Amino acid sequence: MIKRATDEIRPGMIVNLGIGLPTRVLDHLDANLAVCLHSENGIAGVGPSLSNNDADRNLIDAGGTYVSTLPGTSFFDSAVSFSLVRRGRLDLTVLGAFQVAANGDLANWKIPELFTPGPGGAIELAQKARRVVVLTTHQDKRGRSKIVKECSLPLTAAGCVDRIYTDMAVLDVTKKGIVLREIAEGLSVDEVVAATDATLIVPDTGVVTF
Amino acid sequence: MIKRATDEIRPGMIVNLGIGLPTRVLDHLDANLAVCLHSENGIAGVGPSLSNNDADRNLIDAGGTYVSTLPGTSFFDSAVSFSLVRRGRLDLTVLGAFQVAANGDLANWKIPELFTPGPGGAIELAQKARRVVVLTTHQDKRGRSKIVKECSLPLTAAGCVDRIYTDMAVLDVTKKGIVLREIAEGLSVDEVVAATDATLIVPDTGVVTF
Amino acid sequence: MIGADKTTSIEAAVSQIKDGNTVMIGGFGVPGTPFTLIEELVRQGQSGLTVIKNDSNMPGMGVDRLLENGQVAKLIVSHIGLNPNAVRMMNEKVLEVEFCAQGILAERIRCAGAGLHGFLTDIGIDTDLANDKTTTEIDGKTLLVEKALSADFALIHADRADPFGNLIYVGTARNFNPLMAMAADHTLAETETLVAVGDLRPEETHTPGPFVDGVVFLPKLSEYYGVVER
Amino acid sequence: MIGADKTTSIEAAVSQIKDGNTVMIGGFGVPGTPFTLIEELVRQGQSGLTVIKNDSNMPGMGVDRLLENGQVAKLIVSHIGLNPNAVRMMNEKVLEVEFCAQGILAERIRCAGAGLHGFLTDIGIDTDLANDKTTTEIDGKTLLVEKALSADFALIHADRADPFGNLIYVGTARNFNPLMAMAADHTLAETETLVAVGDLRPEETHTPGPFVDGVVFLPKLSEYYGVVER
Repeated sequence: MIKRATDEIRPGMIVNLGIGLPTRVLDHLDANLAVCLHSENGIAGVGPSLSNNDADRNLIDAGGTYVSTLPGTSFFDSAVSFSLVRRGRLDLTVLGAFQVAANGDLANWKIPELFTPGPGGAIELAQKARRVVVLTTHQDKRGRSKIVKECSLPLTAAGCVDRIYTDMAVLDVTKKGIVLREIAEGLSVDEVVAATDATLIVPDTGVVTF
Repeated sequence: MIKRATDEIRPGMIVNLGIGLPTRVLDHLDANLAVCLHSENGIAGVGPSLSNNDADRNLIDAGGTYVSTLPGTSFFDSAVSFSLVRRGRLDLTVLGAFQVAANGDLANWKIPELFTPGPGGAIELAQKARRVVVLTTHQDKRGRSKIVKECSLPLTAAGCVDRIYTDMAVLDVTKKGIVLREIAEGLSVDEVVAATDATLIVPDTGVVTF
Repeated sequence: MIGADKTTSIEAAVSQIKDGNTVMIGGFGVPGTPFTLIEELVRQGQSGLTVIKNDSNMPGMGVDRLLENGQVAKLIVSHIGLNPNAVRMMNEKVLEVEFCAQGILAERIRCAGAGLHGFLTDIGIDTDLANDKTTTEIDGKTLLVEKALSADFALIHADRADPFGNLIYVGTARNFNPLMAMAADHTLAETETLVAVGDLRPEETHTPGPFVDGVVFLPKLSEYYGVVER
Repeated sequence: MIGADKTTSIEAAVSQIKDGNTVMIGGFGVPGTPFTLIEELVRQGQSGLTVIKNDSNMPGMGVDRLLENGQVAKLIVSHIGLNPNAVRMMNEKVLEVEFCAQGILAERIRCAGAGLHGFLTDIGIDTDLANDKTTTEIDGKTLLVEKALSADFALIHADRADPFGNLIYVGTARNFNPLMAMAADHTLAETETLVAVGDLRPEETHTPGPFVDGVVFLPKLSEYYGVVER
């Protein structure tokens, strides 16, 4: 599914990859693709990640990975970094999720009483990137669907998600609801529908396998 | 009076000198005094002014004079420049005036229907510098007192002025009104009082000559 | 690779500006004013513009060229005292002028660049400039609501740039340029020197490339950029 | 000459902080975190502090050292996910935690540094973070009022500094440091390198000297500053 999500990233884009799974999209990206990766701790032009041996102690991405620069990289403070996000200069963000709802609501910062890491940069990324894509396992560790009718967890942002990539499917959030676009090899449409809390729209034109 | 005003400037201060007469305070300042001159177009540490022959075309103060740098000078954008002013990092500003009122009101940006240069940085300097000193001729070109009971011109800032230096006198703005501190050599107290629209408080301790 | 090559001809860059657009123009006096972009705008003649700039330059140069060519409907500015033409046009009511305190003008532009909608301040609260503004309270203190000031285009002057749009300013030519570069829908920068991508250190860049849409190299500087004799 | 020599001993600098003070601390993860100033604050033991920082570092370092030493009453922060101690203390209600969206935290700090009182934004409007906030309208759009966030002290980590307090940051160690350096009543900066006044170019300075009150030279960096093994 990570490889599948690389299609989102096109030449000339400014892109922010969230902490965790989304960052791993990098590993599958063509190194010659003319794309500018933004990290909210103050870089435009994040270069390949480095091992601890090669690391610069002052150069990490927002997830704490040691990274490098590229020709054209710039550093800036946290206010400029989020100015870039809120002013609409970010073409795409790929985020993780606790839950995504049928209307595009995203929850990924707070599980009350259990685990509240805090919002970090996710609220602004989700609200202001021109395109918001979620990359997540289809179900949580206890087998519950993360694609839900309505979010039970506190929201990160309302109606923000455009597309979801999971290990089971590729889904588009539309005004009519969530449309099943693709399913993983070896799965049937019925299996994906059964594994999903939200009602899925299966187009008459059929569903591709990835 | 310009020379007299140099006493305001003490070691360690951050100081902004307004366009016109106030800038000329520089000419009378000890070059070894440890003072940091701020100019609102984006410099802390304005160095001596330069002739056109020696000028750097990209280095002016807010009045358009070609200036130089000093060891320790920094350049910044206009937002940072006024952050410094509004955050209270400016110890002193010396400003020009159309009118100063008995309560410390200052008018120096607009003469309706006649001449409206605009406020420039004066509103923020007047409102936020820790000490606001006015350096001005005592009367305008038509012989009218600039030290008035109440400003008839639109205000730059209310109750902001601490002290006034003119060609006739040094005056402190206090809660009780304007106190005459010093008079220029060759003038009598009565002459200064007569040349002033605002009521002056003449202290029992007497008035010094400068 | 980091991204697109944004270098463009000055004709193509400026031709994106349409009649009635709002245009922010960097500079404080001569330093940082994009005279060449302005001259191209004079040549192309777009009209009914709202211009946002710190000052109106001096007669015969910069913004004054747009004023005398009748292209400006409204000027949002902090100071016009060095341009008698602007003062006269305002007094004759052929030019609408909106004055802002200089730092508030800078903040309104920055506010738009930061993707925020407005800010709250006590600056100007006892002046005429407060007359038509909404007020609100924080902790019992009355404050003016200042609105973010965006634009269709920003015209920027840089000392150095790379094709990705990373910009560096020198001396007091920085002023409003980095603020405006972030605030407009489309940011066009002219540059005295064009270097290869990778030739600017990541720490020294003042305006990051993602904010910039077009980079115009100036092979030659006109006399406008020189030391002003007065 | 430009001004005062602000170099000071770390003991004298940190001893100005009093019980109950609000302290902003630069850094995003390890880069830019002033570990040495924090350790001195641990050693001196001021208590009841409100700490403003992007994150709570990882266990055993930085802000966590203040937490485990019981010196922090309240934490204003955007993310604590990498510090289970902070999460536990919050859940056990021995630590009050106020979460801000990261860019809003940055802007609230910057807003104080800019001498403004607050700003208006739609960020977080559909979330729990909007619950206790005032709203207002601009042009019919409902916006949250975010208040400026100042502090008694800011603790800053610089790569290079001169005695006047001009500061330069490297890499991603910049983050919140230049914002906090402007926002507090008293700004204390530790620096890896101390150069003579005049050795920093005016264009490359990130934080101008007038914002800084004390400069502490670090003759040696502790292991906290190194590459994190995980």
